[in-house]
Amino acid sequence: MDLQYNQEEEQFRAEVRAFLAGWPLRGEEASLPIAEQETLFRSQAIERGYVYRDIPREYGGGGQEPDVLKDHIVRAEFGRAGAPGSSFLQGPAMLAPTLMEFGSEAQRRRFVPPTLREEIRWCQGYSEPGSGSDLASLQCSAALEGDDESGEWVINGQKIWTSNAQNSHWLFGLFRTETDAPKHKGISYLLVPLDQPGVEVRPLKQMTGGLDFNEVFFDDARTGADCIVGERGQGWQVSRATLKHERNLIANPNLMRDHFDAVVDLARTTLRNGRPAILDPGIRQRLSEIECYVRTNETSNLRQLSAAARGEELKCMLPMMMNKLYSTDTMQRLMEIAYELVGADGLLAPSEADLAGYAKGEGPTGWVEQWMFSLGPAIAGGATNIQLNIIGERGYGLPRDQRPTR
Amino acid sequence: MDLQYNQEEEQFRAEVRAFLAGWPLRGEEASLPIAEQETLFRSQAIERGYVYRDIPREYGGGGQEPDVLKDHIVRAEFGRAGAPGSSFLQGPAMLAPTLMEFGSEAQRRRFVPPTLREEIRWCQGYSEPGSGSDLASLQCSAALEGDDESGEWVINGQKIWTSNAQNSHWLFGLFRTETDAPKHKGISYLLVPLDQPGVEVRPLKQMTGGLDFNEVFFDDARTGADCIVGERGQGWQVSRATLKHERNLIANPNLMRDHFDAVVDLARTTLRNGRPAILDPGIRQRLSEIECYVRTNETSNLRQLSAAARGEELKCMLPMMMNKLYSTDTMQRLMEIAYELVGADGLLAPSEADLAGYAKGEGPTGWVEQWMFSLGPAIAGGATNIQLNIIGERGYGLPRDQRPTR
Amino acid sequence: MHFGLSEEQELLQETFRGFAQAEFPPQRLREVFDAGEGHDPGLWKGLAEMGLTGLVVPEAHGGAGLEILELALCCEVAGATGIPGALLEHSLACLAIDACGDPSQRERWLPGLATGDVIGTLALAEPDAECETADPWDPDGWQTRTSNGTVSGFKQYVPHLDHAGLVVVGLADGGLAVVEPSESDAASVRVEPQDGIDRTRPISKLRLQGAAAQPLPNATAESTRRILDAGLVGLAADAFGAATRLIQLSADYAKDRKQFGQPIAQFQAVKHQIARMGTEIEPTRALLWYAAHALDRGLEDAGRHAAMTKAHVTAKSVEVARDAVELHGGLGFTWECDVQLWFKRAMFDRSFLGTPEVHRERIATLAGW
Amino acid sequence: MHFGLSEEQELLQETFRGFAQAEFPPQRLREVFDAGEGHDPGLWKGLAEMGLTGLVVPEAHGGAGLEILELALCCEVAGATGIPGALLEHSLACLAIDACGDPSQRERWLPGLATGDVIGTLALAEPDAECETADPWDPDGWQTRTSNGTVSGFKQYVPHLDHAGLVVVGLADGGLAVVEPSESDAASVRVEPQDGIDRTRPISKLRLQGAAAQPLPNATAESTRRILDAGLVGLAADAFGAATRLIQLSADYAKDRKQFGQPIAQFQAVKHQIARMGTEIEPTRALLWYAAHALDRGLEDAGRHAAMTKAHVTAKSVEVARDAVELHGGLGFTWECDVQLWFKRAMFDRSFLGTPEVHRERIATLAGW
Repeated sequence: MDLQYNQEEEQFRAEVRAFLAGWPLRGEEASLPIAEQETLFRSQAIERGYVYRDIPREYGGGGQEPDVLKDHIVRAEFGRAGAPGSSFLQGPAMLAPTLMEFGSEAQRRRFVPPTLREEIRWCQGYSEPGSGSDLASLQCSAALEGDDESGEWVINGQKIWTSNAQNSHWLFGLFRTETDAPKHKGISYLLVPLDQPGVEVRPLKQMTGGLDFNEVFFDDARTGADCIVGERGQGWQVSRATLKHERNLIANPNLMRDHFDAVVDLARTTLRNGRPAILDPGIRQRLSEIECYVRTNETSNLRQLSAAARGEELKCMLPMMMNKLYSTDTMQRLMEIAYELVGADGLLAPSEADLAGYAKGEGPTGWVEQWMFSLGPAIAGGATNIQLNIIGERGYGLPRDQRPTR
Repeated sequence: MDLQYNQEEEQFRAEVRAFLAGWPLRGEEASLPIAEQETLFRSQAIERGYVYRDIPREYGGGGQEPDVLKDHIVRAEFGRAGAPGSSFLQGPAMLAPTLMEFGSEAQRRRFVPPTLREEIRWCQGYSEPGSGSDLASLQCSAALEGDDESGEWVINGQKIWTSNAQNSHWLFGLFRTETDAPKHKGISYLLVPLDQPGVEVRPLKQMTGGLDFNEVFFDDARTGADCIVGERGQGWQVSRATLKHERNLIANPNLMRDHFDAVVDLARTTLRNGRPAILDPGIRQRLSEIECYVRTNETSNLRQLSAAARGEELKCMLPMMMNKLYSTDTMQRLMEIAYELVGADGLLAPSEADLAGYAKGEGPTGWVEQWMFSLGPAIAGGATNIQLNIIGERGYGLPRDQRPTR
Repeated sequence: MHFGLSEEQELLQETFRGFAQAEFPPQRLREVFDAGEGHDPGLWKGLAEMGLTGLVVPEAHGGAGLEILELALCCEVAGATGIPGALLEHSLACLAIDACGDPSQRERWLPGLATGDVIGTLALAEPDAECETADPWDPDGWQTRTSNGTVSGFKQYVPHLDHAGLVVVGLADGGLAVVEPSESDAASVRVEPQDGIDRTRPISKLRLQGAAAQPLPNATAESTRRILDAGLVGLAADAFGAATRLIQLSADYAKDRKQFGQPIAQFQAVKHQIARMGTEIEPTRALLWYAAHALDRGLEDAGRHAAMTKAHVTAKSVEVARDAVELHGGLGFTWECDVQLWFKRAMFDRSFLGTPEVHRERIATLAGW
Repeated sequence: MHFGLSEEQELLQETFRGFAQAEFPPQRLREVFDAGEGHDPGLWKGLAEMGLTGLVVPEAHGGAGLEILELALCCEVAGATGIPGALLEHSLACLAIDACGDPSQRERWLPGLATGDVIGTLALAEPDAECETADPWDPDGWQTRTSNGTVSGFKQYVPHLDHAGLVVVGLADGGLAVVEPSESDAASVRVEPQDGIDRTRPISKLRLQGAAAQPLPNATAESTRRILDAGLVGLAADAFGAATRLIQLSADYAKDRKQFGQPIAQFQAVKHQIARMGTEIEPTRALLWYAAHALDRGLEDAGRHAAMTKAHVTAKSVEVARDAVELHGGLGFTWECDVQLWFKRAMFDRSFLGTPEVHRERIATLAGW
């Protein structure tokens, strides 16, 4: 155990901090629209090798050797400064690493640079109405017309839960291309432009009132024969790599800490039996227990990061499998307290402001929204029961479910 | 809704109370050993028709028309007076009703009267080491030597979890008699005398230190060919009737109320953060919630009783299925608080006194014992998962588990 | 002794359920929900024709002369069918006037309420009460006062105010007064809509500044407490109905939805979750009946039982609602899925007239703990 | 930055685990458990030969000079293998003498403790403390006092007293004194065995009436708090080890036990329960490491982390233990089944040095809530 960073790492951190002194922008640049300011600053950060660090320069990345700890330092320092670093958008965060691992040279050159510059925005098309936890049963089809080089995929069917589809140019996702193959082997990973007559995007309103998701309908939609990532029928394996990135996003420990601190503040300012709720012994017991979960999540993530930096992930496979369940359970426990503390204002619906983005709850209706939304992660990205199966089967070697078909 | 008893019922209650003025016994009778006093008083109560009410007089019972409400009044009044009424022993409580329903005339005459007088004491032999929740897979065998009238069953195998076997004269239970039949159809319900060379009873110590259960080993043990209840291969159906009685015992709401009141007293006399725990807002919240469970259990039992009295059990099949799960869950929640309140004394083992009978926890070690023991009912008489299957399948029409063999 | 419903009571539920299902299918419910009006004239007329608007009004004043148990049974049906409307609030207003009004007041208002021509509601909770109670429905915190036939005060979470012709207002001493809003007194009776969670039961703030009002002379802190307690039982019954519907929706979905080549109900995790939802809810039916009956008969423990029933059934219903969303997967999280209609109904029932936490503390206090 | 164990630390665990498994199979454990002695001379000798009795004793005094992290790692192995003995209490006594004794005291006691020739323990908790704390390990409640080289007071829950040659006794001001019980002072040092829940860790009451004692001159309330905090982390590590063993026992049993023609692990309810048990425990390994490291480096939040780790890991371990009993069915409820050995180990770890409830309140207070 050595929680001190070594000299090289501290040196690196100092450099990053010096660079971040340039954010927010000053002078003329400060009068640009905020989106342009972010693009400008991020391109400088890429240039310095801080952002998209692992992606080579010829594809628009930082061109650095992989280094988990430096990644961590950059994330921490950019977070502290509120500066635009590596984007959490699905293009840069999920598709770009996938193309770097599985894409052809032509695909990388064509798509990765504009994706990192956010000139092409992406959404993810995995789930279908009939295929949720059993994703491999998906039916949205793509048939190749013409040959492998100049032909086109013709796409029919429907995707659902596509975040940001209304703001995206392209969709990456899974399509059934081999109708005779066993279900996992008939799937290919395709890139599909959304701005075409055969594609319709419909927003899907959540019960909170928010509009984070969409349905996407394909009716003889088309994409180039060269827009397949990996081989035909290999889409399942390709997508597993992408999902890994998504799971890591969900388990972000800093977000949980921010929420925890905010609930403690709520308990300070809310009365219970005539005293601040933070003085109520029952609330104190529960908040203490939840902070133990929060702190466990933080330290376990740090442990996994450290293991990854040394190539020793095998030493912490069990806690890695548990990250998502652990963090979603903890968030739900936390939000139960927030919803209780809000009291009678639980009668109020979330406001427009509460629904914008991933804002933390501010005011009672924000907490109501957060409490409702805390159900979402337990459903998304692999439902709780699927997570429990994975932990039981891969973690503890228990047998797989009996199923009528396999 | 009418929670008043009608005139006839109140009249009946008054008669019962007048009779109960005779307990405890007075004069010379008061100097008899307590067991003899109980036997004496109970025989008078049977004579009056208060105890074993439904069983005809020629079989040693009270010889009354079935009347759920009068049963309830008798139970309540005998309970209030601490007088010996219908026994909870397995012979009178489970075997006698089973024989009245399924036994031959000869069996009833031979066994029911001495069972009610507790001259024959019984234990129950259902579970086997390899057959717990899957009871129908039991292997303990009985083979008929000779003919149906003068022959004998020869028994080999093992039973487990037989309460009171060390104090019993006979065992009633399930044995595999039809080796070629499907598993549920190969079982018969036999009565077996324990005082014979082929039977060995070994006490089974619980983790609490208590000795409530036994193993019973059969090595060419024997019982008469006429000691089968019902037909060969019908044991499964016969046993379901007996189990119904057992489930009702487990869900006794009065016992739960007594425990609840005792935990409230414990909270009054235990300090927490320098004040009586009963004043701790967190403890108050939890006790209030648990009392809602306790009160739900009480009112739901009263509803079921009332429906049964009118022959309208069909109106409350769902809550009837849920009784056992509801009460075991509630007891576990309650005992969690007791264990918490005991604090550092949780380091102490249950004493001999704590382990004697079904005593309520008195003193800290009694609560530790109760807390450990509250796991027992969740395991016994059909484990929680079995209960959930029954509720899901029979209560909500959900499909049965996939199983490799059926 | 009979712990159960009479044939008439069972028939009342069946009739109401049959009406609601026939006249108000989920599609109509959805329309009202999306519009956020919370009132459907045709539905209200139907309730009036069945006698439900006058359910608890004495027969002498044109009502059915029934009790809180029957009200709770109807609330259960309303919760299960999800119908919008002021049935509970209206009935509580009737109970208040009947219990606390003088003969002329009863004669004046009850017949119109009984026929449903006038819709009644209650304005009780106050914002920013000066006393340090966390429960805005606790009369000890109310500041609203009457003076010379007028009332002044600030109320919030007032349901169905847009359509109510009669408002029972809670006063500082726990008394009650009646305000009949009309267009002419827009200055003294100001309504500010709040964005409520359950769009079938819209809520508003109500600012009274010298509004014409008639105090109910027999209203005391104790009689007001009894009206509130009847409301607690009604909300619990509504939540019970909502929860049973959510369980049924979940069971139906689990039988229908296939993943990995079989209905998801076949997976033990799903089957057991539904069984647990049912087990939390079904047995509480008896708790509800008892609580309503105890109020009707004025049993000693009636107030504590009302608190127990409200705290327990509404809290468990919200837990069941969350489970129902999770069982429906992503679909359950959408506006389109019917689960949200009952989810939000359960949320309203949980928070209105005091949260489970407030009532659990009251349960403890009333037990002398 | 390295959040993880060094190769030496991993080797320490492996070596200890290998020794414990080989020299102390479950059958030997069962013998010690049934005898209720809690001490096995051969095992203790083996620990001494591996250097574990002197783990935290400085090298200058014949020890290994290691820290609380290494102590916690060894406690984890002890918990997982279930071995009896005073390893933790003995090590805490070493820490106390090293931190609070003067040079001659260190020189006098530490070598014998390091070799294991003398077994050390601690007498801290007092019964019926006059102050109204519910935590008998809170030094504010202690009444034991020294006078002219003697000590008088009444202690309880003193582990392994029968075999201890040196007892570190907590004093009224949070200070510490050393008592060396011998047969000659039976009148001033009276031992009353208590019937402890974990028969591998027997406990006693200790009545001191003018017993010969040497105060540790550098002991203060703060230094005593640090010894207690090390104990909290050691107990949490022991409970973590016990829980991992209980999860493994449950998984093995579920794979082996057949009902309805298949291993019960095939049923989702069983599989998911085991997965949940694991998920409550496995991630806390990092919390444990951090808490031990924070004590070793004297980090500002070390005390609060010790409380968090003790409260959380021991509470979750007892929950896991209950699940393990349930998963084993009736068998799990028997004395014969090995589950009870670790169940009771988890119970001891939960209650000794303060329950989770006590430490959760402390977590809140230390955060300034």
